[in-house]
Amino acid sequence: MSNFAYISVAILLTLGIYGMVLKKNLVKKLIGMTILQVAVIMFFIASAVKGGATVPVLDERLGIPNPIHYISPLQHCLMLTAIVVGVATSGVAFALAILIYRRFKTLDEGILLQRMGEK
Amino acid sequence: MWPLSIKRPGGVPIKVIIAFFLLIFCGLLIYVSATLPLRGDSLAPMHRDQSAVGSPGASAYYIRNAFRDTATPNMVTAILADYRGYDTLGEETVILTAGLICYLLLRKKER
Amino acid sequence: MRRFRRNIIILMVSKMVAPYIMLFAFYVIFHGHLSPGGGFQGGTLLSAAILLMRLTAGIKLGERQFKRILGTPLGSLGVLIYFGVGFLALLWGGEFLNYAYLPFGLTPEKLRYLGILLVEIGVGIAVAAILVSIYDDLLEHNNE
Amino acid sequence: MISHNSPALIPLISLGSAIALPLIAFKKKALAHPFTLLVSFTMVILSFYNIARVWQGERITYHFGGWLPPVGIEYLLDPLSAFIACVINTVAFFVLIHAGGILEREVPHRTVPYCALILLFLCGANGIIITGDVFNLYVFLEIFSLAGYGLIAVGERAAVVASFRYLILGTLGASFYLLGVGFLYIVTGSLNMADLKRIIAVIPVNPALIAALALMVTGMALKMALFPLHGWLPDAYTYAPSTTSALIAPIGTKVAAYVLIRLLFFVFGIKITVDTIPLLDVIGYMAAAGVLYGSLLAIAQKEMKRMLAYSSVAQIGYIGIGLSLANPMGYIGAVLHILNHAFMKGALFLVAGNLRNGSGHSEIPRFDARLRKKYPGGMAAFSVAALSMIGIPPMAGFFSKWYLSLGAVEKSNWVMLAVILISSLLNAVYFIRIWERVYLIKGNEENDDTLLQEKEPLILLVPTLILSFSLILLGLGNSFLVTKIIARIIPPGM
Repeated sequence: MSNFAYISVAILLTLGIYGMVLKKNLVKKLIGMTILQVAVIMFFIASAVKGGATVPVLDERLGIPNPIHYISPLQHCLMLTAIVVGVATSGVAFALAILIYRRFKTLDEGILLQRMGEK
Repeated sequence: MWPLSIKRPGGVPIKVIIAFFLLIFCGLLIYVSATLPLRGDSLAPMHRDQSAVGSPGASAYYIRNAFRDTATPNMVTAILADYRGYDTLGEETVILTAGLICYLLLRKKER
Repeated sequence: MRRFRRNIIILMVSKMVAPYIMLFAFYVIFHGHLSPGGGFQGGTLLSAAILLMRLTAGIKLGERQFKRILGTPLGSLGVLIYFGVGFLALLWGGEFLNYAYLPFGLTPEKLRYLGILLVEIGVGIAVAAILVSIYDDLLEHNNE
Repeated sequence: MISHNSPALIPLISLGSAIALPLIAFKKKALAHPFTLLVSFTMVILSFYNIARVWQGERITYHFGGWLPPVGIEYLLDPLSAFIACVINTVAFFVLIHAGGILEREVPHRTVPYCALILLFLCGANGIIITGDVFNLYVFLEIFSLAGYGLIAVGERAAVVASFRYLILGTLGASFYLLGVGFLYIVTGSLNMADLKRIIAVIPVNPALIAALALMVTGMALKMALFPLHGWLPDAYTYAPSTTSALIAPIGTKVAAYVLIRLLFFVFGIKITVDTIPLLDVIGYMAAAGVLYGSLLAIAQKEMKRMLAYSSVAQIGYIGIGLSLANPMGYIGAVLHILNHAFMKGALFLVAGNLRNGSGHSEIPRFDARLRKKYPGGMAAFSVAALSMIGIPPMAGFFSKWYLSLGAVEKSNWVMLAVILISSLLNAVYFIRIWERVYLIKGNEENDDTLLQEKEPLILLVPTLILSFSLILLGLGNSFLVTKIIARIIPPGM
């Protein structure tokens, strides 16, 4: 297997940052943020692969556990943690977006900046 | 960050400049990922039994010893809740924090 | 904002489906040792079952299943189970989260097995309760 | 048992009590703040105990779950982490005492989740400082940042927008950091800091390693608000409640600066950060630009909290300059400045909070001599802290600038020396503006009613005074601090 998977991760990552930095709608920014987080998760998961290996659940047919038979379990574990962190961050972000909409009646950052200036 | 995405009269739109930098960033990432050890190579540094200085490689250690240490066939669960259990406690705390923030910001005031 | 209207077909279908989602959630939590799964995955499924009832039956009926005010304390309780298991090991002379020191009189690997199970239950409770509570808080404004 | 577990106890106690707080204070809301204060006090005691344990420069490690480092998670207590933890917990304790007088007013009906979030914030900060594992650091960084977003967002009307912006940029920074961890893991196969340091010293330098370094440093620079990446900071500090700004200004950015020190000198080592790529020079010039930019914009601000926020951007620049010099003097200056700036900014933000509490605003054009008559204590605290910010000799702020300048001279880096000197003058300008209004201009006595008639309550005044007057003590005792603690933690090879 070659490193082409990482290229798609890089493109996904760039798309995410593009959405976060350049989109004007706050919800679109959040979509960009989620894409970014997913790209990082994909990166880790893609790196865990081993050629000809199976999932990291012990299989008795394979005998004494040997690292060449199982893909690396550490990245999966780390990414479970990262997924939960991502869920929590989006939850907080949506709470903030809802509050912003209630207070300023808009989610477009140009109008938002104007209304913040007006008070 | 925000002033960047506001239209400025005259000159090159700042959006184009940022997009240009992002393309460079993407190119650099692709270049770097091409120099990484090949995917699927079970002899890559992260899959080895020993690191470059002889300390045990974590991933191989888990695969070899998870069942012996914890009697749990699913290695991911064994790592998640035992070997790196403190990370998982942190993760639960993160989600509790998110719950508390939503409580703090959105719940109606109690009378 | 569109008003909530109860639809009998959706209500009946989700009423039939929700218990099985919940059952599957418990399966995922308790079977995490043997197959892919565990506390977080099971917890999200559990919260999905509760949220399905909230979405289809409305918050009034949904609250008879799971009280809104219980979300945060139950979430705290779940994390506290996790923390408590770790702290028990610390009190009994091991390091924090060193399940081999839990005072249940088994062999170390069985104790670790048990410790993982207890911890996963805590994670499941915490995740389910907090996801429901986040959902409730996000919708707070609409059901005045 | 306490001595065996002492490295882990500080984060664990704050974590456990934050989890238990919603249960304890479920019925009785008034318990929340005293409980938080008690926990914070315990943390201070424990952090002093930790400093006593590592006094001789030894390293104490703690292995979670009993698993040895590359397999399990390690906590590492060395003089640097013990020292920074001590600074942060002490400042937080005084800010929390101050919070007792202001909490009910700033976050009415919300004290329970607010106090729990403060505890989680402290837990995250202590966890980041003491951890020896790069992924565990990410998890605690997220606890820390999420609690920070929540604490900021309960402030004024515009605080949610500031918090949202902080969230977007903070998540970007955390994701960069995580991506860097991924590259690092793929190249080295380890997540433990001590292990990584040994491996990185052996393996040949390759692009992935440099990419990992660059990504992690960029992520931390975003969290630390190093100059071109500081966009979230001014609004976040301005609109947050007083307690939050007094907590986040001394703690938030310092923790990220500490992580930068760890990464640059204790994980990657001088070999890569100085010899292979000019990363430290880039950080140094960005920081120098930040010092000038922050100081200049601080002069232009009309609102005291916003002025202090821009001044924070400048002060973070000093820490960056100290790191970039990569010699012992600059390093001592940077670490000492973390301590001094935590106390100075804590005191100044508490003064700003007191003014807002007493007179309802903190806008500099509306300051006049009535403040001096009404709040003599608060203004004295302000003066001491401001003198220290400018760098007048007996105060602590002088000594960090002194070491930074020595480092710059040693390296013959005259640009940095000039930046340090010029910015001291600029600091003087923006504080003299306030002194002029408070001490020199006579107030008109007629519209006295704009001020509340009451004096500052003691609970607000005493912590402010303690924080600011301890700056004199820190200044007088600085040679002790430097020789006994900071000199022991100069990274190897510097």
